[in-house]
Amino acid sequence: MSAESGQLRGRTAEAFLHNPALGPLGALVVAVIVFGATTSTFLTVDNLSLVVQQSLVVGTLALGQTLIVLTGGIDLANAAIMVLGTMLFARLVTEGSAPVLALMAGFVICALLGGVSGGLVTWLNLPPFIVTLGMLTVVLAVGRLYSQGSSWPVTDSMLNALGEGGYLFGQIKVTHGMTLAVVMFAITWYALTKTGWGRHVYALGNDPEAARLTGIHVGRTRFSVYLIAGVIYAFAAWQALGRIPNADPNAFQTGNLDSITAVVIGGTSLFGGRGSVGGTVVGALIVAVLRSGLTQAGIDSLYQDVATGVLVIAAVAFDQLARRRSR
Amino acid sequence: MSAESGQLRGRTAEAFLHNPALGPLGALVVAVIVFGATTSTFLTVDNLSLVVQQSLVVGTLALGQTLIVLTGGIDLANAAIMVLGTMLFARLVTEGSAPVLALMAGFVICALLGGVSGGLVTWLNLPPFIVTLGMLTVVLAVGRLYSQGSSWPVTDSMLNALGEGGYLFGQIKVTHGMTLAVVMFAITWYALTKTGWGRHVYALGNDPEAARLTGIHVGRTRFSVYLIAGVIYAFAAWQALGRIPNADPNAFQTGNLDSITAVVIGGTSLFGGRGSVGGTVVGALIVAVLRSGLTQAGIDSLYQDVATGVLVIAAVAFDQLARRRSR
Amino acid sequence: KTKSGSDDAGDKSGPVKIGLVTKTDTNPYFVKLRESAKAAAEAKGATVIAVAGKFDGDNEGQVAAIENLVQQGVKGILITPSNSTGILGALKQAKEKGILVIALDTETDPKDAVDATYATNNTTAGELEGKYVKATLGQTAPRLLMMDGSPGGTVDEQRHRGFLQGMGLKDGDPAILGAAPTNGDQNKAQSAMENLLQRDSSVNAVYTLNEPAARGAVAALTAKGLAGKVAVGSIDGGCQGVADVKAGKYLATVMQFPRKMAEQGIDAVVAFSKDGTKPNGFQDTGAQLITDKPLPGLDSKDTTWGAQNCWG
Amino acid sequence: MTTPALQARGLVKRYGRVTAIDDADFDLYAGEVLAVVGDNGAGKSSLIKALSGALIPDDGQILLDGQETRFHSPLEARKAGIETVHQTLALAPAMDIATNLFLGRELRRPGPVGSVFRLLDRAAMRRQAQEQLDALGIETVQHIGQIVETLSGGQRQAVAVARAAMFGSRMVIMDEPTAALGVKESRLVLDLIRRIRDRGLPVVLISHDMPQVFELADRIHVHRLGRRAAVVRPSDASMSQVVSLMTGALQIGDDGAPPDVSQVSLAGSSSALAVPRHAPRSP
Amino acid sequence: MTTPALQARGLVKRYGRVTAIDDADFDLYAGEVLAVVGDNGAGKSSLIKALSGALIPDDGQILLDGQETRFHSPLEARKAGIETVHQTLALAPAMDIATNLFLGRELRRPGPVGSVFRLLDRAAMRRQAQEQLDALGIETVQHIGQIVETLSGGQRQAVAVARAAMFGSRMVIMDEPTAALGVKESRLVLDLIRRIRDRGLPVVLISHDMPQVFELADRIHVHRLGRRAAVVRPSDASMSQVVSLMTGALQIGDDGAPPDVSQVSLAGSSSALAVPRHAPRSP
Ligand SMILES: Nc1ncnc2c1ncn2[C@@H]1O[C@H](COP(=O)(O)OP(=O)(O)OP(=O)(O)O)[C@@H](O)[C@H]1O
Ligand SMILES: Nc1ncnc2c1ncn2[C@@H]1O[C@H](COP(=O)(O)OP(=O)(O)OP(=O)(O)O)[C@@H](O)[C@H]1O
Ligand SMILES: [Mg+2]
Ligand SMILES: [Mg+2]
Repeated sequence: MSAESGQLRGRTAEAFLHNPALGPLGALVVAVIVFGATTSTFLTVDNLSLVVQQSLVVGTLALGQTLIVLTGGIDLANAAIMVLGTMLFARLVTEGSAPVLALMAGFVICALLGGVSGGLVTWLNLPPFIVTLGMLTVVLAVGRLYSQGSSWPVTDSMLNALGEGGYLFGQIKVTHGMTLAVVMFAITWYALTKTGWGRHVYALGNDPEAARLTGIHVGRTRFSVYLIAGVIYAFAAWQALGRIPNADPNAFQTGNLDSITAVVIGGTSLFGGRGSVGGTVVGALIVAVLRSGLTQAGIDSLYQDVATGVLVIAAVAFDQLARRRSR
Repeated sequence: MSAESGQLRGRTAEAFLHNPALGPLGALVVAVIVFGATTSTFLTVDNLSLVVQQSLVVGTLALGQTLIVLTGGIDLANAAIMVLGTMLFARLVTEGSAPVLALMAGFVICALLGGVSGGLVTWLNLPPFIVTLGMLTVVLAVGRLYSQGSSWPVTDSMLNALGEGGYLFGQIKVTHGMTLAVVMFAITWYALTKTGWGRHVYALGNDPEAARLTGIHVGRTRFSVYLIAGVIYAFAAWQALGRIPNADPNAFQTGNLDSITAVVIGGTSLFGGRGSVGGTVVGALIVAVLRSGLTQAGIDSLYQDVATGVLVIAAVAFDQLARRRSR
Repeated sequence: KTKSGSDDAGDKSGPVKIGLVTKTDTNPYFVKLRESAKAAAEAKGATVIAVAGKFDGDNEGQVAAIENLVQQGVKGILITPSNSTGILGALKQAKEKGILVIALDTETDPKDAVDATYATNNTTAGELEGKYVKATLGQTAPRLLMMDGSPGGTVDEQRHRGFLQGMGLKDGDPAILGAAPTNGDQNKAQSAMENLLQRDSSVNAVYTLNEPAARGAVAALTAKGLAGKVAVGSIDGGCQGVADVKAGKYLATVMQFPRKMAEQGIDAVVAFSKDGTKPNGFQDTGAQLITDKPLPGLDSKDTTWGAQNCWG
Repeated sequence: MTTPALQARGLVKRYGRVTAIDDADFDLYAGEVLAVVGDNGAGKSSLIKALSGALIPDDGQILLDGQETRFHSPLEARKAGIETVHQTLALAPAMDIATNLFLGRELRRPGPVGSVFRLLDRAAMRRQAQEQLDALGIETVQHIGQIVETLSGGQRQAVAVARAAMFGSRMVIMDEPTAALGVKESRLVLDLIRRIRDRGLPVVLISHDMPQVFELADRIHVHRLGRRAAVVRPSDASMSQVVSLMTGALQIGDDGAPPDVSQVSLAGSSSALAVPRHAPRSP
Repeated sequence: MTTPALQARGLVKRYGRVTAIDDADFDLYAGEVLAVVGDNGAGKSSLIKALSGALIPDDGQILLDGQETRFHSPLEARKAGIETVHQTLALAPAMDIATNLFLGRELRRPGPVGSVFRLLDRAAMRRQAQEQLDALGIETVQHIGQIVETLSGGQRQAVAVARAAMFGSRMVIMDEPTAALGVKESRLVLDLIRRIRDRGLPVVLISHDMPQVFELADRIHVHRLGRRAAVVRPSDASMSQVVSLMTGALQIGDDGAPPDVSQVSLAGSSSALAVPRHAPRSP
């Protein structure tokens, strides 16, 4: 009995130690503690809520990116697709569509674009980097054309709902956007770890040839990942309008790199097949926390950049060193 | 005799067919022919020289990137390191250093930065994406601080030599920068294909564990790649001052993505171990050719983007389809 | 000197070709510039080839664009230089080929690197914003947050400097509580302002480099309950910006006139192609303070006027 | 003459200048263990890849119970009930044993949790996986959640064999299934093959281990230089004769004529065993 | 008593809860072929990985000609003249046969072209590679420039074996070198091993093929549950006895006492063969 529970504890500890998001999670906790101790303003309910809100859009983009990276791919177009999504929502509503229809149209187009990338990657067997790079240039240009050179403010309550609405959880302000993000991450986590589809996604990224030989629906699974990612980008677009009720063709130029960064900091391998959604949450939060905390500490933004760069490397290095010792 | 030469021809054809840069090369040739036929200004000696000059900086960055990608890594900081290099050259000379010393300082710093990335990747076993991302943020910020918020014009003849100096090869203007690029690509090609070091670089990217078990100097080789890439970035900085005699901390923000693009279009695998320097040349030229040709054809840059995106995908897709047929 | 393999500009018949090189394709401001130029050119029977850098600061992209336009055989080039010194070499070569080169929106340094400049004086624009904010504060000591562009950008620096002049402050003054680069992006501006406010919310004045940055800053201020208590100024004069001022989101903006720049530039090139007359010097296309709360001693127009004259 | 369960005629597969399958024929009858033997590089793996959909032949036809079939992917072959142990094992290295065993055929929880929410039945899969591995005598595997890339060579092979044995419903193809296995473990796999045959499923066994082949096989398909060189019954030929056939020291005429070494009675005992006389031949 | 060429005492390697090497000892004497046998997952590969620098043991010592040594990487072991064929083969899949054979030991052109410009002698490497492969009887390899990932399993293994045979200068360790090889090819590898021994180099041979082991080995090291269970001479024990030792059906006392099944004369004939009496044991 006690030996068994000991073994169980051993197993939990081991699974925990094998989780590559561990170092970054540690770093996140350390950063929160340090900023909490050194500034009076960081560890306030207000500020914590803000930090989460600031990472919502990139976090949602990173969720879709995680799926694609797990299959061994990469998506360079996610932020561009999202921006196009915001443009669609905003312009359609401004031109008189019902908000629900505008939302649906945006979701369909984003899914379609994801699906086109997925189709090219899956059935023409093209490198994801090239496909999504082409997609990026095309979607950016289309977004600019569609915007007619200006940004489109949005005042519809449905489109802004994610940022404006919300409720208090204890003292913390929880926006609908935060709730939605939690739900989306939870569903994706469930799908990836508790369903056959999720296992196929991992297998696919881990060794595509083995996955094919085992008789997995390799093509269908890969395609579904890009399609679902497209839908997730539409959610990111909705989140973006919640944060900023204005669709701007210029916005989120670093959104794509930021999303890949969140994925990779979270311990997901760019070679595919290894990683987790939980890691991505940590990755998305860590950058926002550093940015916020360093500002509270009164550090100029250029020095913030230096510190952020060093800290990100340090977080991952710490993880590696700890692992090496334990091996 | 004839059977042998037939076999030889067979072998050459096969090697040729196996070269993943083939599709893009075909696309490049087709693009040149099409633009030559449809515009009167594209296929002129002047313009061809210009197209090459326009791809020098990105091409040089992509050369260093190729080495790193071959080892299975990626360098997000290359353009930032190069920009810092231009700042060093320019500011040191402006503040009175001898140009030779300024050049040397720039080369040393770039090599050092490459070396630091390499060291972290090699000996702390950190993911190249994270290391070079950290490096990117740090170097960008340092470059901006060092620039004191303004750009530094350069008038020194040595620093500008690569763009200004040159000679006529037939009717084609060949700048020193073009000569230097050819020499650098040739040397790298030689090192990668004709020396043991080059084979180790490929083996490393191909299967790191196998490379380690065979008894290759895995660490030393990997580190050397990052170090050499750093030196190549310094050359890119010099090329950049030859093109534009002005060191601007805001320049080349897309230089990194452009360099990865050139590498990937050239058929080098982001998973490492497969690819070639020749492909990178094609990759670097193809974007410049499209840009120039479409401008000659009077197409606005917004539509150029759409066309470029589609054409890049098409080039690679064509390659894949041809291969599938021949399989 | 190398021989040109292509025909010299002007040898060909057909409409006058004019190259327009903007900083980016994305910014509504440059989109307006492009549209105005196209409209003006069409009216005069000329065609415009519009090309752009990929981002603000893309000197290499602009140089390549100029080179390609020169090859194409344009009669004149209108350019908004991404950096006042970065592209002089390419401009010089264009001029040597007999092409008329006009800077729009942003000056080159030295100014005679181009034949003429049609631009807003950005220092003046910044100064107007600064003076207005100062006047709003009245006797209250300023406590200022600054939403800058990107470090090292020419226009960004000029507006920043002008604003401080207008406020009567210097960089490093303790009255400046903080500053952050926003790249003129609303999202970045909002996050930056949120974080700065978390540190210190005693702010009473905000400089914003452009209207998207202003919108981001105001959103953060509103969330903090500071809307209306802080004097926020901006620059640009986009229609959305004017509407924001009208709606009282921020107090004032300084309008630029890209359409004027474009039209005057096109006119100059067309004139040059007809009879070879070259314009010269710096032509200020003006900067106009727009606000519904005019203050004594400051020339301003209201948002109704603004809505008629705005761009984008 | 009964229809073969699986039959191939005139299969060809070329890779550039290498011809991996060179006009090969193949017959597998219901309920038999057919051994496929041949030198390294003879094309055995390529042949069974073609039969299991892992490779699309350039030419030739495949007949399943007499019906012409085309497998465009391993998935299609698997759906037809053909289960294969590939020489490369085809395991996902970063995933654990149980996951690999059930990859593509995961068990879901009973009831709506499984059918609607698609929740996997992890416990059931682990339990069945453990049973299957135990049956193969792989006792050193310390827990079923071990990651495959950390397994020993033999353990890994056992996982692949266990998977095929578990799911084969029409026939099982095994490419050198005991190559990395120990003495005891090999023995258990041979027992397993017998049990599969006793269930009525035919088994294709590629092996270099002649004693094993002679012990187990009902017929031996000798592959040489990309094609079938002969088919013999273990009772009709000696090991050394089979080895001679493999290396080409002993030959059977291209027209299916009797072997040129007179004392060997090959392919003569029954029509099913004869080298097919009317196999289509492309030039 | 002569000093062993390679000796290990009390090696330990743990992976989380799995103990791959559990206080293992090892002795290899000059000029002998030492077979290492054991069940799947017994820890044979882990043991020879520790001996060849591919794995750094948690505990224990390794002695080379009586000198304590530590290999921090496979490179160091290779520099000491220890050449290893790993079970995973350790080939770079996207590179060709010749390149793989000479990986890390490329031949350069004679003269300054080679020493200064580091130009590889591609022709010489291809020629030697071809000779080496021919010696192993791998005739189906159609050209030496074929990419390794397109080779058949046996061809690939032959490349790995050829490499080790070519470069071993002090001893050669082979982990299941004939697992994927055909009958003829296996035979040639056995000949090769004999030739290596005749050159005076000791060979460690891991194999599951008992007849092979008994044919070739001078001594047999039986590995079980991560440690050496016994060392026997083929002449002193039968195959079934060795198999019983592997599976634990037959045991030798922990103190090196005679086996508990009396009729087996193990480890008794010479001190060199005895299970070491004074091996350090950690608790
Ligand atoms: N990296 C690792 N992590 C966890 N366990 C491991 C690792 N490497 C090996 N093992 C375990 O150590 C044990 C010994 O493995 P090893 O490969 O040495 O066995 P072996 O005797 O060579 O077996 P085989 O005959 O099947 O090749 C096995 O149970 C294996 O699962
Ligand atoms: N993708 C490929 N490209 C080129 N040649 C190939 C490819 N796949 C297999 N070959 C060649 O085809 C031939 C047959 O290979 P195959 O794997 O079928 O042999 P095998 O009989 O299974 O050998 P082994 O007993 O060694 O496993 C070999 O010469 C091999 O090199
Ligand atoms: Mg095979
Ligand atoms: Mg082993």
